[in-house]
Amino acid sequence: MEYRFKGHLVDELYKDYRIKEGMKACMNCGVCTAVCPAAEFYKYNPKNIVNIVARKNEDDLEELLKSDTIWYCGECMSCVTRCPRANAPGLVVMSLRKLAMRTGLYMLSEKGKQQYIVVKDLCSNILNYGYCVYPRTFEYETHKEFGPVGKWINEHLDDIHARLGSNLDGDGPGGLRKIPKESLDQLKKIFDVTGATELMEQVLGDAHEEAVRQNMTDEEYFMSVYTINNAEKHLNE
Amino acid sequence: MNSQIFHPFVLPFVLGMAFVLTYCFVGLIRVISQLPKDDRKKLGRSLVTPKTAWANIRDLFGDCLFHVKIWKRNPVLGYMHTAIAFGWFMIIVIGHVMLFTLKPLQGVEVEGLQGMFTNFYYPIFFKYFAEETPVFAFLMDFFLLMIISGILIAVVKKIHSKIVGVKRVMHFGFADTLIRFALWTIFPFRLIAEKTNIMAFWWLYSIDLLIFMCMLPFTRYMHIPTEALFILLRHAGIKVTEPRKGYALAELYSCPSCGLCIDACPMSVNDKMSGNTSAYFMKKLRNNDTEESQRIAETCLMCGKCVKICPLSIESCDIKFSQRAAVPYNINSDHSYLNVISTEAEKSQTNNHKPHVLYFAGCMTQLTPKIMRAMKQIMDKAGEDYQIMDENGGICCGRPMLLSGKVAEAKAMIEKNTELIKKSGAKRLVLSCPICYKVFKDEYHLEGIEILHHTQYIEELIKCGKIYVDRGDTKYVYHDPCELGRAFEIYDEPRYVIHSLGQIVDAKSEKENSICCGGSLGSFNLTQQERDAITENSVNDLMFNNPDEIVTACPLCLKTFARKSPVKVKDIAEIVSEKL
Amino acid sequence: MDFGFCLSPSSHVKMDSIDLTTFNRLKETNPDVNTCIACGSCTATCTAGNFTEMSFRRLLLMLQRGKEDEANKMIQRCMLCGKCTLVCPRGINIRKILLDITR
Amino acid sequence: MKENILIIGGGAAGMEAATQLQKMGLTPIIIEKSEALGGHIAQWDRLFPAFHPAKDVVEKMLDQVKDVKTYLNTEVVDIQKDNDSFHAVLSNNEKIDAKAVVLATGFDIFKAERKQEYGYGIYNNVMTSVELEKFFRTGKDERINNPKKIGFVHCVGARDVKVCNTYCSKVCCTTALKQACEIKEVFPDAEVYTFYMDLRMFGPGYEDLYLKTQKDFDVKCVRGRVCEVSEDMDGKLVIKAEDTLFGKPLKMTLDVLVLMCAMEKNKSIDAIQQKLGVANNSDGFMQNSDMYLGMNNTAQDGVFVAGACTAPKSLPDTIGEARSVATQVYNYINR
Amino acid sequence: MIVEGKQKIWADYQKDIPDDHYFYVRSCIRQSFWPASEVTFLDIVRNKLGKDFYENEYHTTCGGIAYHSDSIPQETAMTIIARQFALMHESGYENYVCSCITSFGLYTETLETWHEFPELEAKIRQYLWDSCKKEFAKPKYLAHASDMIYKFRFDIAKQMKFPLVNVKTGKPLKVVEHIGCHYSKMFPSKGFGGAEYPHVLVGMVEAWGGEVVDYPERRQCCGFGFRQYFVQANRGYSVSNTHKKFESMEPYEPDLIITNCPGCPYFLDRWQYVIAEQTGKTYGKNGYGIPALTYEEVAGLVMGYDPWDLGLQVHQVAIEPLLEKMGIPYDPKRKYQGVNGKDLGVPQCPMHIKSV
Repeated sequence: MEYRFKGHLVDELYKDYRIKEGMKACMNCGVCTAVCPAAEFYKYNPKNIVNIVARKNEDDLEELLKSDTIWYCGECMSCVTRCPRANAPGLVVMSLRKLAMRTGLYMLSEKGKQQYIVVKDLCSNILNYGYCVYPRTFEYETHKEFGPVGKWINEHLDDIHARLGSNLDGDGPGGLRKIPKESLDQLKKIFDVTGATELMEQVLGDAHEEAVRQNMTDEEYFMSVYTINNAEKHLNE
Repeated sequence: MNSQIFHPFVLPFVLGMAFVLTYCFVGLIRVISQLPKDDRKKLGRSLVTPKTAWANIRDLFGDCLFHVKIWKRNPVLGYMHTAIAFGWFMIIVIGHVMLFTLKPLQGVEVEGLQGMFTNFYYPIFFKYFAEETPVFAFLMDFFLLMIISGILIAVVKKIHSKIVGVKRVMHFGFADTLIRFALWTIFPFRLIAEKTNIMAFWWLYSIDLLIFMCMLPFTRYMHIPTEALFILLRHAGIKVTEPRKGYALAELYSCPSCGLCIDACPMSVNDKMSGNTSAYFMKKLRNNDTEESQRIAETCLMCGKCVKICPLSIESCDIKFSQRAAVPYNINSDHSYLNVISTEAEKSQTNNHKPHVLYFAGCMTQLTPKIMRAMKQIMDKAGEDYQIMDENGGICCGRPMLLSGKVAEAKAMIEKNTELIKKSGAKRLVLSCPICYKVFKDEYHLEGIEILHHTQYIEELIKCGKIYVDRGDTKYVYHDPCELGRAFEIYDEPRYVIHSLGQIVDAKSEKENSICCGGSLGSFNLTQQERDAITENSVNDLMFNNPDEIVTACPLCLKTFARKSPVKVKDIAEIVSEKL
Repeated sequence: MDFGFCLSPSSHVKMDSIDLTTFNRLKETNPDVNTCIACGSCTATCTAGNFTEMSFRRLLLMLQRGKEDEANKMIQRCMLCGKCTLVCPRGINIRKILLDITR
Repeated sequence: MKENILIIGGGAAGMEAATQLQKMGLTPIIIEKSEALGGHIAQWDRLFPAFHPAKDVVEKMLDQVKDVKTYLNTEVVDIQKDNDSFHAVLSNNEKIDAKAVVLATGFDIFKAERKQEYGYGIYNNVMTSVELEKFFRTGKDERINNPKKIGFVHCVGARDVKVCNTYCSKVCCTTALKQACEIKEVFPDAEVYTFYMDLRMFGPGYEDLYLKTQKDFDVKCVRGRVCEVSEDMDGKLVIKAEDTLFGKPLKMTLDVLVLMCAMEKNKSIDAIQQKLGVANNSDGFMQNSDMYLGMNNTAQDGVFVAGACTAPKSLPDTIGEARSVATQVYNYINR
Repeated sequence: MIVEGKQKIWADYQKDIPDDHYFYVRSCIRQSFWPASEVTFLDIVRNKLGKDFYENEYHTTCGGIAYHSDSIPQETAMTIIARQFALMHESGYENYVCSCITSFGLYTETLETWHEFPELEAKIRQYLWDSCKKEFAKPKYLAHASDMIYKFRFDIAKQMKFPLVNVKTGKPLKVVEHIGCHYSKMFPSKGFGGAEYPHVLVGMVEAWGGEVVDYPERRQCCGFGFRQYFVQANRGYSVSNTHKKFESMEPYEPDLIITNCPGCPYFLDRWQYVIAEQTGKTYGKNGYGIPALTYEEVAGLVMGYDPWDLGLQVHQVAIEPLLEKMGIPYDPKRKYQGVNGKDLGVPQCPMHIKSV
């Protein structure tokens, strides 16, 4: 299989500042796994990831990037507190994820494909509204756990925010104010300059290709990725 | 001389005799009925086939009465056993001869049942009731003294076994001790009774007989009647199927607990382990002590030395196997993965290359890669067209599975290996491991493919001039691996090979007497320390003539000896490759 | 209500509540089971391990962590060849233990 | 030849060096800051690997130095080198001149509360190895109340960037196993666990101790560093670690947790050390001039080091170094 | 538990931050889910305490949530942050306070990374200029908004109307404090009390009369996990982590959970609802849950703000039992009303957990 950076995965990975910061040497003590919330509920062991990265083996790294494994971390960074060698497995995972996306290898795993969801949702929130999370795009239908109260909030969004003192979509400062256009333009520029736009377009493009391959519209594909969960494959018991 | 034909003192004997005869008859029926149907037919046929019939007669005399095998091994013990067995047999025969030739009962009013009754005890107490002629008197006294001389040796053996060349003897319980004293005293009492005619001794003589016969079924002396049956069954070609049934039962009761196997057993390096020897196994199994007999069955190294040395050639290893299988381990083996294995042999199939020789190193050789390396060198040098079947890992030959009584699982492995071998198209299969060799020989059906151990193969290569070796002046000693030597009597081939490389010196125990290295996987239970003790003993035996190097032909022996040997231990292939 | 997800099982080895019956029984007949130093020699040499996940070191650990089912599944792969016993640096009679596990 | 040799520290290294120097005809003077000679070892109950009473060794050593001039409850407050002799001022204002100085200042125990996640000083039933040893000696510790489950955590304050100690403290592994056996002796029904990363059984008989720990004492060795300790409703300790050999996180409740605290450099000597011009190495211990041939020498002529002041050391190591320092001093005096 | 041990650690982990003149930066999640909390915060610091907390309409998200969902590169997040700092600088401030914990963690990490890798800082400086034409600047002090409340906790206590005390029993309320993972786990010295025994919320609770519960899973993450929540298929991870925490705190019977991260109260609140729906189990008494509040809400409550002005009605877990315990008067009718008593209807009552 051909992909970007083939044969240079290790080099590319070690260019990431998060590797420089988070990858010293591991003595396999296991505190990261012991404290890791993901290790309890997924087939996941951050120590093993750190070991593979430390080994600098191209084939092993490729396998890792193709796997679901790197997508289990919740980035709570609890591992960072405890590591006696001052490694940061959480940061290592972040750099692996970035490489998996840039190489396209993330599309080979169920959990990797989900990057489409977060990239699409979060980037559009940022670029359109200037917020990562924005109440008008946070819908009860796709977030049932929002509960009856959430449903109520959804239905009376403007009234409730007005009641609680938000400046929803208003001018000037205040909660949930409308971010001025010049600020949004600057965010877009930042996206362009720092590579976020490129990454976003790649992910949306990959997803579109995949949707076409699966004979789906982008929306159908989105919902399938959003909900598909082969739990037995991921759970750790 | 007492002119009556009956005295109450005969009653104990009559009682005992009646009991023992009934018991034996019932036992006989039981054994025969437990035999599988085919075996029963075999037995019937063998009794009328002249060849086996003759063998039966020969062994009944040779083994039961004259103990030929014990004579060969230890003349003193041979005499002891012959004196007692043959002597006793003779005085019974002569007693009857006297009854029928001297006719002491003529003119006495005995008829019908009473006559039979009288005939029953008369020969046993002849001297009390009738007069012997001098010739008979001499013969009777001669055999009686012969028996007593045998008993004297037995007493000496009991007190100090080393005088008669025996290191370890069986330790017996109360019943066996009691019946032994009964046996020892029967004949002196008879002698005293005959010579003094004191009534008390006649009573003692008779009561002794009663004790002996009543206890006989429950002690090792049961071998006396059972042995005859066992000989018949053996010659009928019957094999052990279950540990306490049929043929095995006959074998169990035929074991005289003579204890010869105790000294022979490699485990007898210390007192604790000598309890694991076949004699004890047979005894425990006889007494239906399942737990202990199972333990011993699992501890045994399965070197086969006890079978070789047994005066009766009792197949105690077979009984141990069947005992292991009787309490099977519960592993639900799943070797389905074997089906997806792609081995070198399979690859060769696609290459359309059919080698002449297929070499199977086996699991143990994987642990001693130098053997495989040496074999490659030898075969390269000889210009053989060969292929290695398991260079990158192979399937077990199946013997360990058989050893643990798991026949079906072993069969699966055997089938897979058979398939791979047949696919290769080779004409000859060379093995480095005697363990594999045994199972390939016994259990595999590889029609048209010659199975060779590498000792045989190398000998042939040298003999037909395919390889040339330099002869040096190294002093070698050769250790006969159990499953190559005792199992297949491959003694000369390795010695020929070694002889062409250098000087060969004898070990203290050689060929069929060779002592197991202690590493045998036949044993499940032995601890490392126990194995080490066995190994040390075996090494000492090999070092008897101060060799420079120990040579063996089994990867497991090689690995085991290497732990404890003061000199280098090498495989036969290795020393050949060194001198190519 | 169907939320589209549910609680996941915890993978924690819960040392307070594991069932060690088999291991303790094994320990009685084979005190050696305690002495494994997890060097991995047995796994490295394993004939079945060439083709499968079979690893005695792990199997022993499974029993110590109450994963009896997993252990019983793994043990099925064993060919009983006994090489593990030969290479164990602590002299543990591995094959015997393997056989005893299922007794 | 009656030159004074100033020995700072009256522990095993100081006492043994004094003994040897006295036999060589020199005049050792021991300065000990505490009220008695013996150092850490005098606080110990039994020694690994063979459970030998520490008292026996200490008493023999004390007997050997009974004629050595010793200052107790005394510290060196100032020291100066003048040509080839040292002028020391003691805390009792006495002045001592000496031809050579032996630093035998030993070690401190890592302050377990610095490893916050283990909750020493916060959760009642977390204790240190030193406190456990005291329990063995005195039979008293309110935390030890017929415990059913006891855990030992290795490498507390060692091999840990987060507390700035990257070195291995050498003796804690063996000590942990020794103490695990001992606690089993006291509470045979208790389950004892050790949480280790490597078991460094570096000396004669140590590996045998390991085997014995497993086989005879049924101590369960779990490979994995404890990541955190917390307390439950009943005051029991809940610990988490990864069982790294099994590859899964592990959680369990313990009655008592013993922290195997590392050795750290004894910092009370820092000021004097600086005056003598002896630097520290990267582990924070005193820097000797060469790891192999100059283990007792420092960058300063006439200033020698022995024992755990240069690195964590076992008692035999320390005694060996004390004997070798005596030879070095003797040769220096007779140069 | 030996309190002195903790006190020693708390004394060791005190950071130096000024008590006035801050550039205030909002949190996406707090604005969206707990809008009244930020309103309350600004009201307390500005009007009740008289401090200068300046807010600028041009600031945006820091991008932290997208960054931790691996949706934007590190450089992008850093440049957005640099832009925020530049806005602060332009406004004449040098103390920066943010409302979000993810932001706080990311700001801290960014500043540390710039410090360690000056070449990266130079690169970001360039990016900032290229995209926004703004001058690069760094704050002198960085604080999280909870740090401010912590710092003023005794001032707040002075104005306290309803301490964290059960008015019926007179006993302190049992409070679980939950710290956002990114507050101090990455850089323990940046948080009050460090990473293991953070004092930031404990200090508030104790100053306001409550009793803190230290339970075994205290330090564990709420389970947000960024992508583990944003994708429905992954939410099992998130709810399982919260479940673990509640199982662990349950025996202590806490009255209230206080948090300093905007996301945690959402998850600790809503996952209680999901757990109740899926398993029928509730962790409070009589079919109620345990209220999980933001520190602003708790501060507002003790200072006597109206519960519905504090936005406590947007929690799924009913707040009323807590109000009763604290003796805070409330008008049940006003709970779900809009501005000027506008009728907005009433949310449906769930099956297994009481919402009123």
